[in-house]
Amino acid sequence: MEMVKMTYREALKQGIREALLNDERVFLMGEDVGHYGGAFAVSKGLLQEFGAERIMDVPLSESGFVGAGIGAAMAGMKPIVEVMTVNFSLLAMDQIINNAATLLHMSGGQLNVPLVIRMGCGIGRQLAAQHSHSWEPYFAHVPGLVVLSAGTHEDARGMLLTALKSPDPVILFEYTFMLNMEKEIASDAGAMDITKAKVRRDGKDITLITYGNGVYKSLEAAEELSSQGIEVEVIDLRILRPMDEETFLASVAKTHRALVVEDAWRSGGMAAEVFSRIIEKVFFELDAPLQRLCGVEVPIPYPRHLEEASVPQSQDIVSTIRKMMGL
Amino acid sequence: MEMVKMTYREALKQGIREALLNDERVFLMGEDVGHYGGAFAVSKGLLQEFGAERIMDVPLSESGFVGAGIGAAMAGMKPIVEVMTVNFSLLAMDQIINNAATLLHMSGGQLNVPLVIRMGCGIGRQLAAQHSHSWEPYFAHVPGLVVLSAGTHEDARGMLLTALKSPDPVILFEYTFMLNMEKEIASDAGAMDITKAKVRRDGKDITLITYGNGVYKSLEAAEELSSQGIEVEVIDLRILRPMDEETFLASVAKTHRALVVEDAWRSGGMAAEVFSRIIEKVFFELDAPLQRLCGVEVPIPYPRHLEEASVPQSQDIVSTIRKMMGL
Amino acid sequence: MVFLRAEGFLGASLEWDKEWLPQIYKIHMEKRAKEKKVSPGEQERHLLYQMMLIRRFEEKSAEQYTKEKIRGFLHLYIGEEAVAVGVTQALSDEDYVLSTYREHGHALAKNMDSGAIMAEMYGKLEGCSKGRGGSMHLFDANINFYGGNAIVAGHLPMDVGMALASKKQQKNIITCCFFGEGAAAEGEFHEAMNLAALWQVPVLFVCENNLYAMGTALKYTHAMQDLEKKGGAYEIEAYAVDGMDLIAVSKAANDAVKYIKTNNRPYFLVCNTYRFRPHSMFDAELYRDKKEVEEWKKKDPIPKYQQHLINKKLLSKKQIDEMEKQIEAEIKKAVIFADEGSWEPIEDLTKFVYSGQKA
Amino acid sequence: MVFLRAEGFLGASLEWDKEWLPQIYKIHMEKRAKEKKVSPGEQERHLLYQMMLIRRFEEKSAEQYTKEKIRGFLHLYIGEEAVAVGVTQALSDEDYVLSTYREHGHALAKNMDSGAIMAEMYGKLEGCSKGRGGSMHLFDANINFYGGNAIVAGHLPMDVGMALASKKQQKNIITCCFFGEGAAAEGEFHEAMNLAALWQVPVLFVCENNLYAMGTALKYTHAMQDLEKKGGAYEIEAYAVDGMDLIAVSKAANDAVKYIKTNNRPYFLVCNTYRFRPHSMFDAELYRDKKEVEEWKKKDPIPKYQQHLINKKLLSKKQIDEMEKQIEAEIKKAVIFADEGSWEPIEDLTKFVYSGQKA
Ligand SMILES: Cc1ncc(C[n+]2csc(CCOP(=O)(O)OP(=O)(O)O)c2C)c(N)n1
Ligand SMILES: Cc1ncc(C[n+]2csc(CCOP(=O)(O)OP(=O)(O)O)c2C)c(N)n1
Ligand SMILES: [Mg+2]
Ligand SMILES: [Mg+2]
Repeated sequence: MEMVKMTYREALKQGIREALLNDERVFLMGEDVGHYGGAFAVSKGLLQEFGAERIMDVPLSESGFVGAGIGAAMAGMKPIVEVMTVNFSLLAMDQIINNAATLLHMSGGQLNVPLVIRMGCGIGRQLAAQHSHSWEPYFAHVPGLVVLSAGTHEDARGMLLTALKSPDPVILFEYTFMLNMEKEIASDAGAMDITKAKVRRDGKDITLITYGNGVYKSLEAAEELSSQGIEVEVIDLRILRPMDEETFLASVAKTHRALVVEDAWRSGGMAAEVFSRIIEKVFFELDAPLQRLCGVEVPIPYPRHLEEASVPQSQDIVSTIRKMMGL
Repeated sequence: MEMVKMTYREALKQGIREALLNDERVFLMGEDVGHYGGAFAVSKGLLQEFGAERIMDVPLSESGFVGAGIGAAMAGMKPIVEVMTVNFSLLAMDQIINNAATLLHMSGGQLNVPLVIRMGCGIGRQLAAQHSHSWEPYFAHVPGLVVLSAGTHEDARGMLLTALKSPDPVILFEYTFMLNMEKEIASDAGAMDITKAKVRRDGKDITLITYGNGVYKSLEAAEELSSQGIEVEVIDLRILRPMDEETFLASVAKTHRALVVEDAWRSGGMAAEVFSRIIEKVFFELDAPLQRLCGVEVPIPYPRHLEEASVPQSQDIVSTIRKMMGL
Repeated sequence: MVFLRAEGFLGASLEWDKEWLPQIYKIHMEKRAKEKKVSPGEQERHLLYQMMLIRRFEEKSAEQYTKEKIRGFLHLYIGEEAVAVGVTQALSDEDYVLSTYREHGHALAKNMDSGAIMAEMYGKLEGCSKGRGGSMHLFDANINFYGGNAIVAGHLPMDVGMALASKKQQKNIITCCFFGEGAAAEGEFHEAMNLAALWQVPVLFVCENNLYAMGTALKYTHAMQDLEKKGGAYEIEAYAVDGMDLIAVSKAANDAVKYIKTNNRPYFLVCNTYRFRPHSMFDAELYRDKKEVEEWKKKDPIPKYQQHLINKKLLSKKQIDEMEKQIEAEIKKAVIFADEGSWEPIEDLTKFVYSGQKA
Repeated sequence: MVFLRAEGFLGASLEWDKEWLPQIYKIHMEKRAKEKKVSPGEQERHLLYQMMLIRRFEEKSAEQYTKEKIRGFLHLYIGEEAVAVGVTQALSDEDYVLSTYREHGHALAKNMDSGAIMAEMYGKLEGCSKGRGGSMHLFDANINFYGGNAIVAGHLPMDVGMALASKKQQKNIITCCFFGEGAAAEGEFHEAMNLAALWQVPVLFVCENNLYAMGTALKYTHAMQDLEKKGGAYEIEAYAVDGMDLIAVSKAANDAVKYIKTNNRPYFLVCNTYRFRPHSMFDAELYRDKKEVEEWKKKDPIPKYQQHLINKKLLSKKQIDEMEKQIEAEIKKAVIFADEGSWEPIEDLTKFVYSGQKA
C-alpha cells in the first residue's frame, strides 16, 4: 500500500472534493466556504472547481442555513452543512435537535433527514472562551443523530463519504488543533466505516479509550509508556453515537483497567457514559477504579499556558497511567 | 409546624410572588407570563398585582429576551426569565452558554450575571416530541451555571428565593408533570438551601439517587419496597451543578448498592455522571454493579401508553431494586 | 422547451431562469386548470365544502377532546378557514406545504384524509404519523404535507431548504409555509426571509395574523404592526389581505403564486384573520374581551362565502344541506376510523429513532 | 426635577417619560460640554488624536502578532477609526458600550488604557480581562466597556437588556453597541431590534458596514443592501452615514443621541466604511480585489480630518508631529507594560468560573 503525507486539512478537503464528484446531489453550504476559501482554508479552491451552486456561501445565520440544510435533505438533496466551529452551533441547536433528530420519529417514520453537518471543534489556536469548545457530548446525547469524531487523518479523509450514505442526520466533528498536522495515509484512502470503534494500538496492561484530539496524544503517551514496559491498548471511539461499546468492553475484559481521555468538560462528558457502560456490562472484570482525564471545567482561557492546562496532555496521560499501574 | 396543602403550581407562584415583594430589582419576563397568566397558569394574577414593569410579556424571541435578561442582570437588575419549556431553550442556548455562563471568566472576573432562568421541563401532558423533553443534562454540563431541579413542593416554593441571591446565573427546572399535584408543605416554607442534595428517606439496603420527576416516584417505590422488607435510601440531587457528591457518596458507602433514576435520556444523562463519581471515589464500597433507570432514547411520542413507557415508572423502580437485591 | 433539456440536477446555470420561468408558469396553470373542478360553480362549491369540513371537523375535535379521546395540546383553527382554503387552492398537488401546530385546516385543505387526522389525534397507529405526533404533528409525505411543526418558526428555515432543493432539482413547484404573526418575531423568520430572497427560491410565506400569540396581543409582539412592510427589509414582495374573505385570499394567493413562478422569487402574504376559539384547550382567555370575539364572529368567512355563492346563483340552500350531510358522514367515518384504530405496541417504542430500525 | 424625585427603582409609571426626557437631554448636554475639551480646537484635536492612536496602536499590534507576542485571532480596525471615535464622542462616560471581537478602536475611544489592552492581547495578568480574553475579549466595567464579544450578534440582546435595566433604574444613560453588517443577518439582530423598539429603551445600534463579513460580500449576506431601511421593520429611526468622515459620523451620532434622549427610543445608525486590512491575521484576502482596497484607502478618514482641521486653522503640522510623538510614547509604554506583565499561575486556571471562587 502506497502511503502519502498530508495535513489533516488536506485530508478533509480531499474528502469533500470526492463527495462532490461522487454525487451531484451533494453540495457544500456554510459561512465563508466559498470566496474566502473556508475559515480554516479547508474548502479553498472548491468554489472555483464546482461553482456557486455546489459551494454556497451563506450569510451569518446558523439557525437559518442549518434549517435550510434539513429542508434540502428532506427534499432529496445531500447537503454538507459546515458550521464554522461548534461554538456557533448553539445558534442552530433547535434545528439540529428539535428538527433534524426528531422529524423521523414525529412523522411516524416518513421523513428522514440525510444531512451531514461538519463542525470544527476544540482548542488549539488560543481562540479563547467563545471559540474553543469541545461539545461532542451535547450531540452524543441526542437520539436520532449519528455523531462522528475524526480523530485521525484517515477518518478526516473518509468519514464524510460514508456519512453521506446515512439516511439520518450526521454530525461530523473535525479538529482545529490538527489542521496543520502532517501524517502518512494510504494514497487510496477512501470511505471509512462509521459503525465501529477502532483499536489504534494493541496492549495488554490497560485500556485507554479516547476520541478526537485525544487520539494522537494517547498514542504518543502509549509509545512512551511502552518504553517503560507498560503496554496500553488505545481505542478510538470514533462514533460517539450510537456508541460501539463492544470494542472497548472486550478490551477492558482483557486488561481489567481503563482510563478515558477527552478534551470535553469532565462532568457529563463522554467519559461518564463510557464508565457507565463498563460498570453495567463488565463490572466484575475491573481490577481497579476507572479513571478519566477530561477537560478542566472552565471556559477556555486565551493564554497558551492556560489553554494547554485546560485539556489533558500526553504527559498527564503518562503519569496517570503510571499511577494506575501502581508505579 | 403548621402544614398547608397546595399544588406544585401554587408553590411556584408563591415563590415568585415572594421574590417580587422582597426586592424591587426583581422582575419576571417571559412569553405569556402576564396577560395570559402563564402558559401553565403559574403567574396568573401577578400582572394585576405588580404591573407591567415587573411582569413583562415578551414576544416569541427566546434568544432575544434571554439575552436581554443577561444584560439586565449585568446592569444591576435581578431578572427572572421564564423560558416556557426547556424545549424552546435551544433557541437561547447560545445566550445561556456563550454569554451567561462565560462572561465572568472571559472578563477576568469583572462581570457576573445574577440571572435566574426558570424552565418547565419533562413529560406529563402528552405533548409529544417537541414539548416533553428532560434536558437537565445539557445545562449540568456547563461550567459557570448553577443548575437546580425542583423535585418537591418545598423546593418549588423556595429554591427561586435562594437562586436570586446567587451572583451567578441559575437555571431552575420546574416540572410540568407535577403542576396539579397537591402535597402538604409548611405554611411558613421559604427560601431553600441550594448547595446540598437531600436524603428524602433513610434506608440501609440500597441508595436510590434521583431528581426532578423522579423524586415522588422513587418515594412511592420506596414505600412499597419497605412493605416488602427492603429499606431504600432516597436521595434527591436537587443541585445538578455544582453537584453535591458528598451526600450520595456517604449513602453508597453505607448501603453498598446504588440505583440512579431519571427521566432524561440514558446516554450521557445525569446518571452517568453520578456513576462516575461513585466509581472514582467509593469504588471499593460497591457490592454490586451500579444501575440506572433513565428515559428511553426516543423523542417522546404522543400516545399516553408510549409516553409513560418512555420514562421510568415507580413499578419499574420496584422491580429493578428487587432484582438488584437478588429477589 | 428549455427546461426539458436540463435533465439531471444542477446542470444548468442561473441564467436560464428568465426565459424559462414564464413558460413554467403557463404549464403550471394548465395543470391547475385540469385539476380544478370544471362544471360551473363546482370549484367554488368545493372550496366552500373544504371550509365547512374544516369547521365541522374542528368542532368534532373539540368534542372528542372533552371526551378525552384527544389529549395534549389541541389548537383549533376555527375562524381562519378562508386562509388555508384560499391559499391552498392556488397550489398544485406537488407543491410542498409546511405548517404549525395549528394545522388541521391546512392538512384538510391539502386533502389529507380526515380519518388519518382523527386517528392521529387519538394517537392511533392508523394516524397519518402513526400516532406518534398527535394533533400538533400531522405529516403526510404522499400529499406533500410536511407538518405539523410545534417549535414556533422552527419550520421556516426548512421551508427555504425544501424550496432550494426543488430549485436545484428544477422541479416546477413552490414551497408554501403557514405561520402566525407571533412567529414573525423569532429570529428564524428574519433568517429565513433573507435566505429565501438571497437564493431566489420559490417560497410562499403565509403569515396568519390572528392578532394574538397565545395571550400576547400583536402590539406586545411587534413594534411595527403592518407586518407586510417587513417584506421590504428583505426585498421580498409582500401583500396584506383580508383573511376572513375567501375570494380575497384566493386572489391574493393566485397572484402570489404567479409572482413566484414568473420571477422565481419568494413572496410574503399576510392574511389578517382571527381565531374564534381559545389558543388551545388550556386557555382561559383572560387577555381578550368577549365582545372583541363577538365582533370578529360577524366576519365569519363561511356564511360570507355561502352568501356570495347564493347571490351568484352558484349555490342553493339545498346544496348547502347536502354538503352538511356529506360532511357529517365524512366526519362520522373519520371518528369511527379513529375509534377502531389500534394502539402501537410498547415494544415498538424506539422505532423511528433511526431509519431502518426494527419495524 | 422630575427625575430626582424617583429615587428607588421602578417607582414611576411609564407616563413620566414625555415631560421628563427633554430635561434629561439638557442635563446630559451640559455634562458632555463639561467633559469636552474647551479651548478652541482642543476637542477636535482630541478626536484626531484618538483616531491616530487607534491606527498606530493597531499597526503595533500587527507587528506584535508577527513577533508572536499576540496570538489567536487578531481583527484590525484600520480604516474604520472615524466610526468608533465619531460615535463615542457623542456618548458620556457613564454610557454603556458593547462591541465585537474587532473592538480595539472602540475600547480606545472609550478611553480604555492602552497598556491594559496590549497586556490583554499578550495574555498577561495585567490585561483588562486579566489575560483570560485576549484580543477578542476586552472588558473594563470601570469605564463601562462591556466587551469584546466574539459570537457574532450575540451581544445585541444583552445590549437591549442593559438599556432596559438603565431605564428601570432611571439612570440617564444610553447603551451603544457596535456590530458589523454581517451580524445584521443573524436572528439576534431581528429580535434585539424588535425588543428595543417595543420596550422603548435607549439603545444606539451602530452597524459598521465594511462591506464584508470575513470573505462574504454584502450582496451575499443581505438581499436588501440599504441596511438603514431595516429600521422601518421595527419602527426604529435609522440613518446611514459616510463612515469614512469623522465630521459626518460625529454629527449623525450627536443627532442619534439627541433623538434617543428626547424620545426614549432606540436608534439605528449605519456607518458605511471599509477595513483596509484582512479580516484577521489568518485571511488570505482571496475575495476582494487589491484595487478595491486601494480605492478605499483614498478615503482614509485620518488624513481627511487632518486636512479639515488644517484648513480650519485648528491644527498645524507641528501639532501633528507632536501628536505622533505622544502616540509613539503612549504605545511604547503600552508595549513595555505588556512585556513586563506577568503570567497567571496555572493553579488559578479555574478562577472566575463562579463568583467568589478562590482568588
Ligand atoms: C419556540 C417556541 N416558543 C414558544 C412556544 C409556545 N407557543 C406555542 S404557540 C405560541 C404562540 C404562537 O403565536 P402565533 O405565531 O401568532 O400563532 P397562532 O397560535 O396565533 O396561530 C407559543 C408562544 C413554542 N411552541 N415554540
Ligand atoms: C455566530 C458566529 N458565527 C460565525 C462566526 C465567525 N465569524 C467571526 S467574524 C465573522 C464575520 C462578521 O462580519 P461582520 O459582522 O460584518 O463584522 P466585521 O468582521 O466585518 O467587522 C464571522 C463569520 C462567529 N464569530 N460567530
Ligand atoms: Mg397568532
Ligand atoms: Mg463587515
